Amino acid sequence: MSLTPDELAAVVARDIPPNSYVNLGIGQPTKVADHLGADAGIVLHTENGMLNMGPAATGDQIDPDLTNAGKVPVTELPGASYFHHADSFLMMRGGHLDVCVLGAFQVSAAGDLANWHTGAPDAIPAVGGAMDLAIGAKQVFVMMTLFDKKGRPKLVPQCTYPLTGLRCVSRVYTDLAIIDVGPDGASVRETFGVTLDELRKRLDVPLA
Amino acid sequence: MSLTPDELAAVVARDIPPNSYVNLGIGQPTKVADHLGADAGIVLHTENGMLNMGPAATGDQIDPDLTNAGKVPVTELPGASYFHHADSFLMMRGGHLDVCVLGAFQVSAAGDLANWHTGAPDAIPAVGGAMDLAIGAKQVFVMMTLFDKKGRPKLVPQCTYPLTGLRCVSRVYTDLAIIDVGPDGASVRETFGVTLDELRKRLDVPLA
Amino acid sequence: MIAGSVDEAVAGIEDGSTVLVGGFGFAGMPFDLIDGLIRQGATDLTIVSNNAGNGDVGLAALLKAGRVRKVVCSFPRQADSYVFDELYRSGRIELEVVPQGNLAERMRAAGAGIGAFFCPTGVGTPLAEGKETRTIDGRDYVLEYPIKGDVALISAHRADRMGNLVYRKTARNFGPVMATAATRTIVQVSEVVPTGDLDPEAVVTPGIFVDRVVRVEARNYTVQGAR
Amino acid sequence: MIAGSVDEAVAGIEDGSTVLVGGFGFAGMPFDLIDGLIRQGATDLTIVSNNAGNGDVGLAALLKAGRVRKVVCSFPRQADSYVFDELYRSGRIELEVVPQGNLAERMRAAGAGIGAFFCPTGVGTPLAEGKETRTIDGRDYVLEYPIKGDVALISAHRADRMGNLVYRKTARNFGPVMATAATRTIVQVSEVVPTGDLDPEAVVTPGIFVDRVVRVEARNYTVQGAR
Repeated sequence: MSLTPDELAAVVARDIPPNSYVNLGIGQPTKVADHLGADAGIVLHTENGMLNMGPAATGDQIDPDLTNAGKVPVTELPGASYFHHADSFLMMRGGHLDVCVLGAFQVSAAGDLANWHTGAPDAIPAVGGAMDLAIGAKQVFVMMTLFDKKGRPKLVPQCTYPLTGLRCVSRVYTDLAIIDVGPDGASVRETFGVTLDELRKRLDVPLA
Repeated sequence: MSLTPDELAAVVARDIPPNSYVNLGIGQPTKVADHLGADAGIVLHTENGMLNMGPAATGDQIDPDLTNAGKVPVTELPGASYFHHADSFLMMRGGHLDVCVLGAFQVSAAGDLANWHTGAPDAIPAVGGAMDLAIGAKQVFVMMTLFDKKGRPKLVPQCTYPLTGLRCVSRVYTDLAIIDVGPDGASVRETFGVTLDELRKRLDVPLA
Repeated sequence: MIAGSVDEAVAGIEDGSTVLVGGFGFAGMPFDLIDGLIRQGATDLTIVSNNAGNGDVGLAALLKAGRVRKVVCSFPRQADSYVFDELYRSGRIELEVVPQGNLAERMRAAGAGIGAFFCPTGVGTPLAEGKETRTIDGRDYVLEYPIKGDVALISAHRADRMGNLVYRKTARNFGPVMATAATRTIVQVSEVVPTGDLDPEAVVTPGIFVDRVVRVEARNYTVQGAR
Repeated sequence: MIAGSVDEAVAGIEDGSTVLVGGFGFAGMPFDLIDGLIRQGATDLTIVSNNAGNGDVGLAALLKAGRVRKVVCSFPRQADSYVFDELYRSGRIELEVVPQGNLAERMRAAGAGIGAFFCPTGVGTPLAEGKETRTIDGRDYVLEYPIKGDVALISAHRADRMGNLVYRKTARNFGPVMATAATRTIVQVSEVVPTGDLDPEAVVTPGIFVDRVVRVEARNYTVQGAR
């Protein structure tokens, strides 16, 4: 069976080593936090200036001065720290984070990422921290469905949407398979409810 | 009468506007602090990471974790702040200080500064913060004797010692005269126990 | 240093200024100073901020008042950025989209006297088009230039009378960087304390970067994400 | 994160490493870690530090033990830098003199992923000879490259068990910058407190930059300037 978004988040969480410093992108990657073991010592970074971010705030916990990068109110865990934007992006761009988990429109077999712009001519461009996150961790994981709503593959030989970063993704987690990408091309690690041969037929990318 | 070093320090202090942020270089410029009015609101910066540095520490005040750039123990005034070296030099190099007061071997009429190296072939080079200070304030004042021990002028058409900075000095305070320097050449503001004509005879630099 | 009112704090901002505006969404947004700027009347402004306004308040109100020629930001498009969206789609405002980290680092560079820097973000993307690139030690970089402000409007938590500042939680965001990058830095705070009351080890923005401080009443702004 | 001893903290430093060593004179100098490094035995080191040792302790002892191939610093020559002076004059050590601000900014660049930067310090001086220069907006700059460490040895005041650090007065100096610039950052502190005891607003070096922490006894080092 293919994975539900929650099951997929659990699989990503399973693969994050204990004591890692991790940034979870806006949207589906945020769900990964719900599956991280409390004892794993994983520290969440939010690029608006905080380490050891806690879960979403509820009720009286809501503090307008304490939000995540999606502007959702969050909480603070013991051992947290606050810092300004240049220091926060220094952490990313300087390669200090262990893992970033991002969403994507497309990922190429070489690890190129397209996740900030659909290329639609009337769209208002907005990049936020996407390009910094793309190059901002020792490992960049992408979480996405393997096919879009029209059934087109999102793992592609070459991205056709505008790029967010070149050769920056190390692994793609999808509802149907976990696939390593990079200089050696795409290599399937695990499949869910589908065979490798079926994947090969549906993707334009050679799969090892 | 020519000025004593203490009188010269008092003259420099007189010319620092109230509420300025000021860095006083190692050596003779340090004396300027003794002549700053307590009410003038002048804030001293030390490049090893502090604003609102107080006077030298004595007796029980001495704390090995609190020194100035000359590694002399100092004190902290109310409203002080501490910061790391990159932030401290950001203040200088970003032009946030109002005044730096430095010593010099030579200053050119155009405002070039030589104060870090005599050019002696056996000298061990050591620059410290000199080059950052030279370009690190809205106004750079130099304090020096106008002639060296051998009677040679230290205000020169061109520096012969290795440079610390190009066109960075705005004014030279000496025992015999206060002289503006810069793109328009040297211009005497005030003399002490010497006439302008006498200065013209002893210097190789045209004086306005 | 301590202004008696918001209007006094923002006095003298000139038409055509580049104004750095703190805040990430609503957290750290200097609402009172922006309202003061609207009353003050300066126009033809270039605004540098992470976003381009939400709802009808803060930056959105300044945009709506027609004072802004250009916005430099990382993320203009949001669920409630309808004021910006309409100005942009009708061609009445210019937009420069800058990756968030570049926005922060370019302002830091302005504050630090750096002339330009080779940056890893954006290499090979449309936002690097036409920019100088260089390979250094096997990695590709794009050359980015400083963003300097004539004025910064920021919000902090507490100030002392010398302008030393501390912030609160993630409302810190761009404030400390913008304070270094502007010719004149104007700060709204919830509290002004006597000089000496802030811990010198915990000052985030030293007063050297601050020109005017004004105390404002705490405002119960809506948390965007909670809607 | 928390090492049981200095020897455990410095274990594994390899011959030929570039080691960033905190401190400005004696303030912030990680004496215990340096002594540990001498015992540990790594040699052929490049040391990056503001000075090149004073008297017979700290960096001077490491130099005297013959472990250092090259020193990168801003100010090697001091009244009591006789160990360095003799090594240098007898040609047994290399020296790269770097303006103090460049030393800090080049390490920050390493920490921040910046490939190189155009810097105003040193233009037209012997320390810029042979370096690329460029005029940007009418001002001249020199291109400077990052200084990255394999290891940083620094001293802080307090750490929590996650490696968050606070410093004390001007002993902060290069510590926070070096912590960002090294692959492995090793810190000696006077006190380890439970996680949650440091004010999140006042943490200077977040634990993400710290690899090992060891508590050491306070040492009554001589204040240089007081001699």
